[in-house]
This record gives sequence, C-alpha cells and structure tokens, in this order.
Amino acid sequence: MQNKIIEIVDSINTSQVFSELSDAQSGGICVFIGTVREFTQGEAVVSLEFETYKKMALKEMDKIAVEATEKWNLNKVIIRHAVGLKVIEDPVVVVGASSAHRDACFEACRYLIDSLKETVPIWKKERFENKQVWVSAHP
Amino acid sequence: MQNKIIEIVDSINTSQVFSELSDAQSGGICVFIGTVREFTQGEAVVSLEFETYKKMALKEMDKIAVEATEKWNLNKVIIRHAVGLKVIEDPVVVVGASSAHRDACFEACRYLIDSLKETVPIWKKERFENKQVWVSAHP
Amino acid sequence: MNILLFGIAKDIVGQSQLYFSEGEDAPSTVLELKKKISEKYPEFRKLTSLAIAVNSEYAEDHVSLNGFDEIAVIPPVSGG
Amino acid sequence: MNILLFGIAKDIVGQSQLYFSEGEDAPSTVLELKKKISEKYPEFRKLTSLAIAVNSEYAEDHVSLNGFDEIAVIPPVSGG
Repeated sequence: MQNKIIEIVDSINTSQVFSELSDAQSGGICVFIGTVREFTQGEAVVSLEFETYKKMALKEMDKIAVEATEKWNLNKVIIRHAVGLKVIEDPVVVVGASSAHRDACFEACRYLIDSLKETVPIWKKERFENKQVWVSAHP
Repeated sequence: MQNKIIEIVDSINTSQVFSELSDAQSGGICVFIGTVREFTQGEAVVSLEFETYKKMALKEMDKIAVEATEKWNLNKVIIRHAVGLKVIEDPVVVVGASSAHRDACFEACRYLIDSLKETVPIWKKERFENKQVWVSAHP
Repeated sequence: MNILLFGIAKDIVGQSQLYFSEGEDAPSTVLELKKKISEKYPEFRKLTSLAIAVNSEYAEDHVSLNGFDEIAVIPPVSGG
Repeated sequence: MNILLFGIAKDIVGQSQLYFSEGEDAPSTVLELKKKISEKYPEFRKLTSLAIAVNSEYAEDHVSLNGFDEIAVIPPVSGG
C-alpha cells in the first residue's frame, strides 16, 4: 500500500490531517489525536518530553500500518508522532484511516493507536513541579 | 454542558476541527468525517444534495450530544453537518469528542455518527449520470 | 393546517407544503395524517418508514394535531 | 560492542551508550546482555519490562549478538 504516511516529526500540524487522508473512494475518515493533558492522577503536569529510537520506531509504525491494511479495507493510513518538549494541549500523536464505509476506519484507527502504545519505541517523561517520571517504566 | 458545537452549515472547514475540540483536560480527541465517495454499489456518483428540516435537525443533534455526554465523560463535543450540493471528496459531516482517556472519545464518536444517521432529519439525494435517488427512502 | 414536506415527501407531493382546511378535512391525530397522505399519495406506502414531527419533535401516532402546531412529514432520513 | 540506550535506560546508566570490549566481556546472546546489564545496574530489575533490539527489530532471548549488529536496550515504551 503506497497510501500510508509514517512520520516522526518535531511538531504536528493538525489542520492538514483530513486533506492527507481524503480520498475519492472513501466515505469515512476516522482520526485520533493524542494531546498533552494538564493532570495525571491529580497532579499538574508542566510538560512532557518525548524521545525515540527513530530508525526502529519508523519500522514498527510501518508494521502497524501494514497490519491494519491487511485487517481492514483502507484507502489511506497515517501514523505521525511528535518528539521533543510538549506542553499542555500540544498534539503528540495523530493516527487515522480512510475507508469506503465507517466500520473499517473506526476499527483501524483504534487498532493503530493501541498498537503504537504497545510496540513503538517512543518514551515519554512527565515533568511535574517537583519531579519527573518516565511513564510506564515502573509497575 | 456548554462545550458543545451543534451546527448546520453550507460548507465544512476540516482544518479547524481539532482546535475546536482541544482542551487542557483532554488526552484524546477522536473525530469522524463523512465524505462524498465516488462510487455507490459500483455506480459513479456525480454529486450529492443534502436537505434538512433545520430547526428539528438542530434539536435532534443537540439531543445526541447531550446523550453522549451523559454516557461518557467528555470535555467537548462537536456535531456539524453540511447541506446543499456536494461533490466527490467534499466533507459532509464532522462528529467528534475529546476526553481524558481514549476509550471515551472513541466510543462517543462512534455513537454520535450512528445516532445522527438514525434520527436527524437530513436527507441525501444521490445524483448519478442518468438518475437521482433519495438515499434510504425505499427498502 | 399546513404540513411541511421534505426530501422525497416533497417530490411525491410535488410541492413543499400540503394544506388541509380546518374542520372535516383536517386530520386530528398523527395516525390520521399518515392515513390521509398515504391515501391521497400512494407513493408514501412504498417508503421504508414514515414519521411525523409536531413542533419539531418526532410524534407518535396517538398525538393530536391542531392548526397552531408546526407539522412536518419526515421520510426516511439519510444524513451523514 | 556498543549498546544504544534510550529513555530510563539512559538515565540508569548515566550515558547514552554502553560499551563491552570484544571477547570475554561481550555478551553473546540477548539473554546474556540482559543479565549483564541487570547485574551491573540493578535498577533495570525494577522496570516493568526490558527488551533488546538487534538491528532495530525486537529480538528474543536466544538471538546471538556480534559486534557488527546495532544493539539497543528498549525499556517500557510509552508513546502516544
């Protein structure tokens, strides 16, 4: 499938996502955007810092996109993740798919973000007022 | 809930949707966009024409948004539908929600579009080369 | 009594409103209205569904109608 | 043999790469590498998981390592 966008970028421009996924054969586009939220378990987050093993992350993101197109009938797929310092409300990840009917793009979109969180080598450090924590590192 | 956008418009600007749903308390935004696709059951569509009973449609859209915020913990909700003549790839409907965690916004987004298609008084006429059909009118 | 028509209902009747003179002619409930329009325009019987809105809310068959209500014929919806 | 370190692995070791001299010192499999770094830096034992990538692919414990491979320590991921 040539219609896939797999990227690691410094900052995400949300205004272009729908035109990137738009397609004459598609009746539906589903997009999920992950953003930095102010509170985690009641504590105020100051910022997040994302780090990646870029070469491997791109490979893993590509695998996920290919798997999704094997499972569902998709026209276009996007997986784009940001790295570096992010503050409240900044978009950090965009995943999405377009398909003829809405079932496929909804299910694929959910699959893309769930899989990304499981396997793609990207790490997030949460900075609070008085501490910083690598998310998910410890049980 | 004051953070809901319920609109019937002549044309949809997809570039603004994410900023409309963005929220400091949200970690996830899920959006579905319905677009005009080129083929319906193998026949080439020339255009779609949408008509609405606007006063009632806005009421029904509002009910759906309120129901969604009662079922899920959402920060912002949008339901925006276009009317008039639409051609291939034009966006005709945008629904979306933002929430702290992704489960809620995914499920709510699906609920918004499914409910809209069931109850909101909007009608779509498909124009083909040699005929035109009111969608769903006949069994 | 004016009845608003939309979508295929407008095409079937050939105009965007339907008029019943008050008195004997006017339907007194939603069910009566459905019967009257289906008798006059049998094409309505071929539709997947037929709903009536009273004051811009879906109304069940037993709901009564009067000349002050905003009444509309709602053929099968197809938004999205 | 150079080992790339990311995220909390980099913080635990205090640098972005780890070096093993070829020969006796260098681990010959993924499992041996995991054991060696967990012995030298016990903080690795406290992590939720610990994976090794060989040539930018997740590698199972039995996979052998050599000096030409690109090897990386992959602590629990948290993208998205």
